[in-house]
Amino acid sequence: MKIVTGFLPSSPLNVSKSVTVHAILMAYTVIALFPIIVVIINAFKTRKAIFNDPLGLPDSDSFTLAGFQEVLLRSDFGLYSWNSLVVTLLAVGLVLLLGAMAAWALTEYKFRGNFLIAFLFAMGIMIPIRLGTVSILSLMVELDLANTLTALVLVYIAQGLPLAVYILSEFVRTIPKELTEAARCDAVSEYKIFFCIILPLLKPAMATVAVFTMIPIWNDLWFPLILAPGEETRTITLGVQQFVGQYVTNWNSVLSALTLAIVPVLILYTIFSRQLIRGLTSGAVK
Amino acid sequence: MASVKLNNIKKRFGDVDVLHGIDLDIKDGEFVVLIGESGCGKSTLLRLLSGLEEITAGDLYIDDERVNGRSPAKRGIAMVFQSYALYPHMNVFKNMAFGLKIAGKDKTFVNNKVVEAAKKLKIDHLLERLPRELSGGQRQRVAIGRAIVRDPKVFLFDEPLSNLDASLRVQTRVELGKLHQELKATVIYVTHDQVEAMTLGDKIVVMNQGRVEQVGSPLHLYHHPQTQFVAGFIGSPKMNFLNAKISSVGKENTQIMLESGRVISASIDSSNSKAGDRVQIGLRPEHMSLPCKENKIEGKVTLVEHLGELSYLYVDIPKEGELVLKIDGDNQYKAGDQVVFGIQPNNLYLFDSKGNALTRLTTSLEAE
Amino acid sequence: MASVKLNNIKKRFGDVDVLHGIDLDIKDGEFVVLIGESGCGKSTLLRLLSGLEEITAGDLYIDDERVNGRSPAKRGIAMVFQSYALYPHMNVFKNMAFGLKIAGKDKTFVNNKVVEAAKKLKIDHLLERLPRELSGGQRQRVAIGRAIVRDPKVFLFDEPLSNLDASLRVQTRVELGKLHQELKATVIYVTHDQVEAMTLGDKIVVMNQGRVEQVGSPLHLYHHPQTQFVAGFIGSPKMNFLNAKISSVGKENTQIMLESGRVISASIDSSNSKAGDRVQIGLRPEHMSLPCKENKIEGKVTLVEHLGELSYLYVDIPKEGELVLKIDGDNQYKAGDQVVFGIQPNNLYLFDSKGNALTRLTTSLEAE
Amino acid sequence: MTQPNHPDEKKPFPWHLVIFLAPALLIYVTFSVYPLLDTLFLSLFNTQDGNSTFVGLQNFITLITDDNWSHAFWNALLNNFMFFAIHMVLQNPIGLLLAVLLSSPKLRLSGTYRTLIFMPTMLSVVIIGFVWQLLLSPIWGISEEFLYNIGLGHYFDAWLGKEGSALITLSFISVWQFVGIPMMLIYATLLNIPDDIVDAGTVDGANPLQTFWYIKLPLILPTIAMVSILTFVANFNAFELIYAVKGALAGPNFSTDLMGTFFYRTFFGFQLQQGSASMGAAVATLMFLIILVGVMLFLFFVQRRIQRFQF
Amino acid sequence: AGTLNIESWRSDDANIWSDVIIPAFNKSHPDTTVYFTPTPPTQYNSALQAKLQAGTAGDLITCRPFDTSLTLFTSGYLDSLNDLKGLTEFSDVAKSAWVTDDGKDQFCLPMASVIHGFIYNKEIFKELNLSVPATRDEFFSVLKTIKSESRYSPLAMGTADQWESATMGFQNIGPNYWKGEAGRKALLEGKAKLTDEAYVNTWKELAEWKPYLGRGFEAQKYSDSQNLFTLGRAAIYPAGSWDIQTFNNQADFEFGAFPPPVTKSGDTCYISDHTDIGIGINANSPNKAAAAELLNWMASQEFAELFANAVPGFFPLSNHKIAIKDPVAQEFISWRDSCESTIRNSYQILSRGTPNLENQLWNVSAQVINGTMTPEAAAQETQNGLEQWYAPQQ
Ligand SMILES: Nc1ncnc2c1ncn2[C@@H]1O[C@H](COP(=O)(O)OP(=O)(O)OP(=O)(O)O)[C@@H](O)[C@H]1O
Ligand SMILES: Nc1ncnc2c1ncn2[C@@H]1O[C@H](COP(=O)(O)OP(=O)(O)OP(=O)(O)O)[C@@H](O)[C@H]1O
Ligand SMILES: [Mg+2]
Ligand SMILES: [Mg+2]
Repeated sequence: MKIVTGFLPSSPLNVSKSVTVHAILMAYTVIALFPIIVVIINAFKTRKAIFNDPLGLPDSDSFTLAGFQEVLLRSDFGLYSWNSLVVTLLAVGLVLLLGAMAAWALTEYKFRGNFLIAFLFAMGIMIPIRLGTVSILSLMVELDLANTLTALVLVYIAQGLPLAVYILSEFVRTIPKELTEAARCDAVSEYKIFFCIILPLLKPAMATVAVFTMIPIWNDLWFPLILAPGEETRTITLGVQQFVGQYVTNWNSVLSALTLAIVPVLILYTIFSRQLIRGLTSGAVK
Repeated sequence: MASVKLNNIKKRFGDVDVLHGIDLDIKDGEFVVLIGESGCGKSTLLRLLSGLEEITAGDLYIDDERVNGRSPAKRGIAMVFQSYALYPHMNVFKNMAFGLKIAGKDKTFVNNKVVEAAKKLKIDHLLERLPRELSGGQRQRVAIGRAIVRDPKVFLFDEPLSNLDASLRVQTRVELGKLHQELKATVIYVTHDQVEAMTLGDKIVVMNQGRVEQVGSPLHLYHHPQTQFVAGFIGSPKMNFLNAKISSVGKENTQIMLESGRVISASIDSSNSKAGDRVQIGLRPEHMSLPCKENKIEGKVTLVEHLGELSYLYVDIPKEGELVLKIDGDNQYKAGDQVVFGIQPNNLYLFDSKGNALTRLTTSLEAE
Repeated sequence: MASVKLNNIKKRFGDVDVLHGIDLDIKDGEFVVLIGESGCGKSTLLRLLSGLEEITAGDLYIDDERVNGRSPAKRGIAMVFQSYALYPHMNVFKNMAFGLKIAGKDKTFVNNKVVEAAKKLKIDHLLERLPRELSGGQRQRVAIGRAIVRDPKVFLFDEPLSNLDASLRVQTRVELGKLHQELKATVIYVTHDQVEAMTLGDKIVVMNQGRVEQVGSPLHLYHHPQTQFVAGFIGSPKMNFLNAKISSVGKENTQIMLESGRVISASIDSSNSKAGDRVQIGLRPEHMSLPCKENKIEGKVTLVEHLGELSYLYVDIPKEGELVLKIDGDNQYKAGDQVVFGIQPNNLYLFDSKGNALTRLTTSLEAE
Repeated sequence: MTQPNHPDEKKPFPWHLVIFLAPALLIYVTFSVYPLLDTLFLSLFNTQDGNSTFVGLQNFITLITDDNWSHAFWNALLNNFMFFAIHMVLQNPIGLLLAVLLSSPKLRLSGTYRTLIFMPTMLSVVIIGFVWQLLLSPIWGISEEFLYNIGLGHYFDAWLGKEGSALITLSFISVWQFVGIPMMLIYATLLNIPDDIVDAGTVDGANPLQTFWYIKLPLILPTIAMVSILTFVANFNAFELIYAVKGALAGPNFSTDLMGTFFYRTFFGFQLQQGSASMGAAVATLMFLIILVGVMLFLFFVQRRIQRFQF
Repeated sequence: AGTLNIESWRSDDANIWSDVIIPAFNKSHPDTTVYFTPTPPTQYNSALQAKLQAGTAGDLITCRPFDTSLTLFTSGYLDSLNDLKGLTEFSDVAKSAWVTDDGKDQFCLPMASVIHGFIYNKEIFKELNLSVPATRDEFFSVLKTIKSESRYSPLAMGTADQWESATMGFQNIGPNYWKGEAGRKALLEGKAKLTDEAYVNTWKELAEWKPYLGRGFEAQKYSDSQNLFTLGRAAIYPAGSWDIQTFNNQADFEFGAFPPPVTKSGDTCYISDHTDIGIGINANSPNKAAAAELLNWMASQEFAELFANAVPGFFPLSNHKIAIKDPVAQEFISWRDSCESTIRNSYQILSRGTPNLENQLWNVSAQVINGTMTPEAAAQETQNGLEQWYAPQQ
């Protein structure tokens, strides 16, 4: 997208048009951010101030870090974040890798059962994996994986794969087949073709998949609760949820916890967001 | 370098026969151009040669070895695609080195090979660039470079110039010609640009709907097309065709009557035909001369295109149709002018109702 | 139909000046071709004319009315895009009818208009098809049809043929020429194909980096390029250039010394220069004759391209460089041959060190 | 495309196929397909009182005919349709509007807007639910004060607590959170429409509104269709937000009960109510069927009529 | 020896366990490591059930009273505690929430009960010159006075979470109508119906609360109510004794408590003294010996005193005499002497079937207060529900 105009477009018609566009977008941005900002502002205020002047900025009277202290002292926020990070990154990474491999195999090679497998993956987009919770749990117990982060990672991979395979397959189709043929003429093995040529080209699509896979994983409450509720394996969302339950009336702690939980996801998002639009516009999800 | 031999090669996709038995002998070091209309099977043939597509029937020999079932990697071929198919995430060096690296070649060896090829192609200053930072012509050269470094026995080119703009196409074509002289490689080259075919090919294979229509040197095809299809394909602007009837047959000279009743004579052997046979006359735009003696035809100019040193005259001949004339640029014709022009009997082409050419008398020059 | 007048038109994008003051007078019914290298601002100029882009400075008149701020719809122009820009979701009829429908025109009126235009363009049997079901040439005609139905005062074409393959390009070019004769519309046509420019334009505007380099009729530009840039742009293959020095000046004849020390004479007025000035000689490939009398040059053939009725000879001249010769097809030169050729003094071009042409003596034919 | 095979040389076993597919397939089948099938299978049994007996379709019959169950089931289904309808009416048009505005040519800061508007989509329902309860809480009074400031104070009510408005309010919150997804997808499609086509419309005399209506909209219709189907699937799987805000009882008086919460209560039980794995599985199976039928109907009636366009 | 994990829904108590109770236990049992791993109350049942089915639940299970835990026992997830010697410290009444219907098996050790009543802001009462109401009329006139002052909400309660309506409302004031245990038993035996006057009147009184609740009470959640009260914005809070602990932490004013008012002064008063928390041993625990040791310790005087004072408002159920230091908690427990105790009437047996009485009570009580259902309709609906599956009521 080229940005070419000077600061103000020259014709009055354009000015009023662009002012309107900005006004609407700005308004919606406020709507989108307002609640989040309220949370963050109030996280730095005393409990009384939160109630008496919810929209006010913290001033010298009302400013306090008590909430954050409480959160950081009373719960192992560092550990929770680490667990979440490990689970999310591992799961997203593997979803991307395995999803790309499967998508490649399903679109590049014709073999018996090709359609069936593709269909099986497609069904997964429709059914929430949560319906199978009890079986999953028993399975994890049998595999001796209960209360481990591995269990979470495995389930999240299973949960993320269908969409990843779908999006990546669409994208693999847009890669000119001459590229792979050129490589085959160059005597490149099928594995090297995938890892040296296809995988690097899938980057923008992977960013899209990464964002769409990451959101539900990072924010999931359910499986951490069922599969890994132990103190050692607790994820940040679960931690926050328990904190909310525990300090339900201690709003500045709760708000601090929420604020702390927002930060990492925003960081992850900014990492991927640049590629996201590229991925979207290059035809993966259309 | 290697010879290539195709023996009754066939290809079918599902229910559709795409190639109906192609026979072809390509000598070591020869530059063979495959030419034909879109969809006639040129790319398919190339893909069969490369091993990217399976041969349905027939035998393919490279250097007298039957290679039908062999994988692309083991055939000693290199292919340059119409779209170049450069790996977009690798820079020029890596693009060219990839095949060698994969083959486990030693690093300095790879380096030397790539740099040498890059120098030859004058792209050694671009080695660090990514494909998207290159112009069309540069990409094209990288694609060729990638093929060269592997020292293939046979080069396969699939319309390598069709994505370039006109002036770059001319320039790259010349470079390709020189490169071939230098490398002395066996080249099989697909195009549907007849100028490329004429200028580059030692031998041109004209294909038509999955069959080989004619094989021969460029000039041979120009002077002795076996069929009307080939005649129409070779030469630019296209040969003009007019409906006619043979009015008198002869071994050295044939009289032909046009639709309008005009009779013209041609140095063509029509001893196998008989008077009254329907034929098509072929007239090359460049063969019609305005100050004329024989075979006079008159008509009205509908459009003049001036190209500087030459002009195209579009002339409407009453009751016959429209002809294109290619004449000298030093003229002052304009639309609406009445013109009379003629054509020498030995410049005429004649095709019977099945599109087969009647034998032209050979002049000494065209002999080869 | 309408006249178009550009008065010192400028365009800047952000910090970049793209057009530096374009003056142009286009008469009613004239076919003007804008030609120039990629990125020189042709499309930008067209977009300014159409109103799609705002004019930074200067005045634009259509039919003597200043239209600078006017919206595209109200300028009475129609534009044909390089990509055709057909609405992919509308069939041919709807594509052509869209502008009229938006203008609130009566249904039967729209119908008649579209059918009439479609007949003229021979696409009346395609009206129900979607763009993607059309071939390149057909799409191109639909795009033109969409422009025609609106009875615009001025047609703007942005490289309308560049997406077609070679033979279709020739054919469509001819049709466009005829269409212009028929409609007598004012046409502004962008291309970077010089053959199109030469054959179609009543007037050619050669642009170079956002400036107009020269305006004139095709033949005038061919014979009297004002600059080396124009000379190199017009003519195919490109004019050959050799470095030289003026060895003696004259009003009717100039002696020039090449790098190798050879001296040749040219019918050029060099009275404004002095002996010893560095110049570039321009030699058109088609002007060099092999059986020669004057200005002999010898060299070695490095490559011959046979195109049937003519051949290109690539000749290496020791110490000078490589020249391209366009000679008759009836020849038997091959790479390695030694050749001697010459060029008539009145066929030479001369450019000073700034690239400006020295005045050539005019022959009667080139007068116009 | 086919990997060329070579009849003359022995065709090697396609190990690469196995290596590419097996890991994904293995994990997916083990941890998703199998548990889901296992659960759906359960719906044919009765697991009450600790031992399970095969009962055929009895659970489904109970679910649809028995007053105790059917009432809740139809209520949840109806609410779910309502929830979906509100998303279709609000989320997608708003997403469309934002996408169109974002894609206006030469818009400054469009990247910033895009990122910020997508923000709520990134956050967990725990956060979203909590925040909106605070904002809408009559006790905290932010919304009330806001409405007073724009002169609409007397319209304020405890929306989340009223039977008539709770579901609608929750739908709004959900729309607020997820509007980023249609926005992004439609925005990407809009970016893919070649400028030329829009320019051609402008030259043809179409004003921006007409350009949108006649040219852009038909071209993004396939994306809108895809977004609709994603919305449908997501809405019929929705659970978290209701659960976070209203609890599993989906009050007041089940007015916010969706298939998801209904399933949860049935499967896991709630407070003193015992969960029933088999009845829960039956609900899950019905959810699955509803989604499947919905998707099929959509593919059959809508998708078939929508063409994708190559530019 | 070994490690013990305790499953609990009491996330509020997490700090107390880790700071007070576990260290105390470790003094006498240094080589047993104990983790208190609570799940938020709303998810406790489902999460626990899933974990038990999969065998990943902790060694000790905190027991909800009656059927929820009974099902766990009959499904084999809980061990019988008949041999646990600590059980002797508890009365049969205390144990009644965690025995099988036939009385043969005890599966959880009683931990604590909670008492319902009202907590009031003493400063507001002083400011408005109010005295603590003993009868219903006094109660409503107090409410009326506060409302006319209009600076404070008279009652801090919302219906958004529903359970408050049933628990803090219906079960709080109800025993005075249905005469405690007598009424509860009658219902169980089918001698009384929910459509009886006693129940209808309970709901009628609840309906009368509506004008005295805060604006927007329909969207007011439990925590909102707590905040309203602790921030001094509401005068009276229908309470469970467990709230004392929160209020101690957060209210910066003095507060007191009074039992649910009676019809006229001198009437016997009835209170809900509900056996709320028990603790049992996971049948699949690998560490039952240590678990049993912990349970025995939890039956001790030491634990009772620690727990009662650490978590004021949870009253130990053991027979030990303990001193409760918190004045408000003392007030609550003192009602055990002045009034008749009973437990919540929907908990034993009556929530076994479908529809579930407890869930119905939540729903209808909230609706009655919201004004979307009449008391009569509420009575009819719950009675109908009960009649569908409960034989004695059919
Ligand atoms: N994989 C395939 N499956 C089915 N038919 C095919 C396949 N590949 C090519 N064809 C068909 O085979 C015929 C020849 O195609 P091919 O690509 O060889 O033509 P071409 O001569 O290269 O044309 P062009 O000049 O347009 O590149 C066409 O009719 C095409 O539709
Ligand atoms: N919207 C724009 N913003 C900034 N620069 C632009 C914009 N449009 C064109 N330019 C610049 O203006 C110059 C002229 O572009 P223009 O498209 O007019 O070239 P052109 O002559 O049409 O080239 P081509 O033959 O490749 O189509 C180029 O350098 C281009 O990069
Ligand atoms: Mg091809
Ligand atoms: Mg352009």
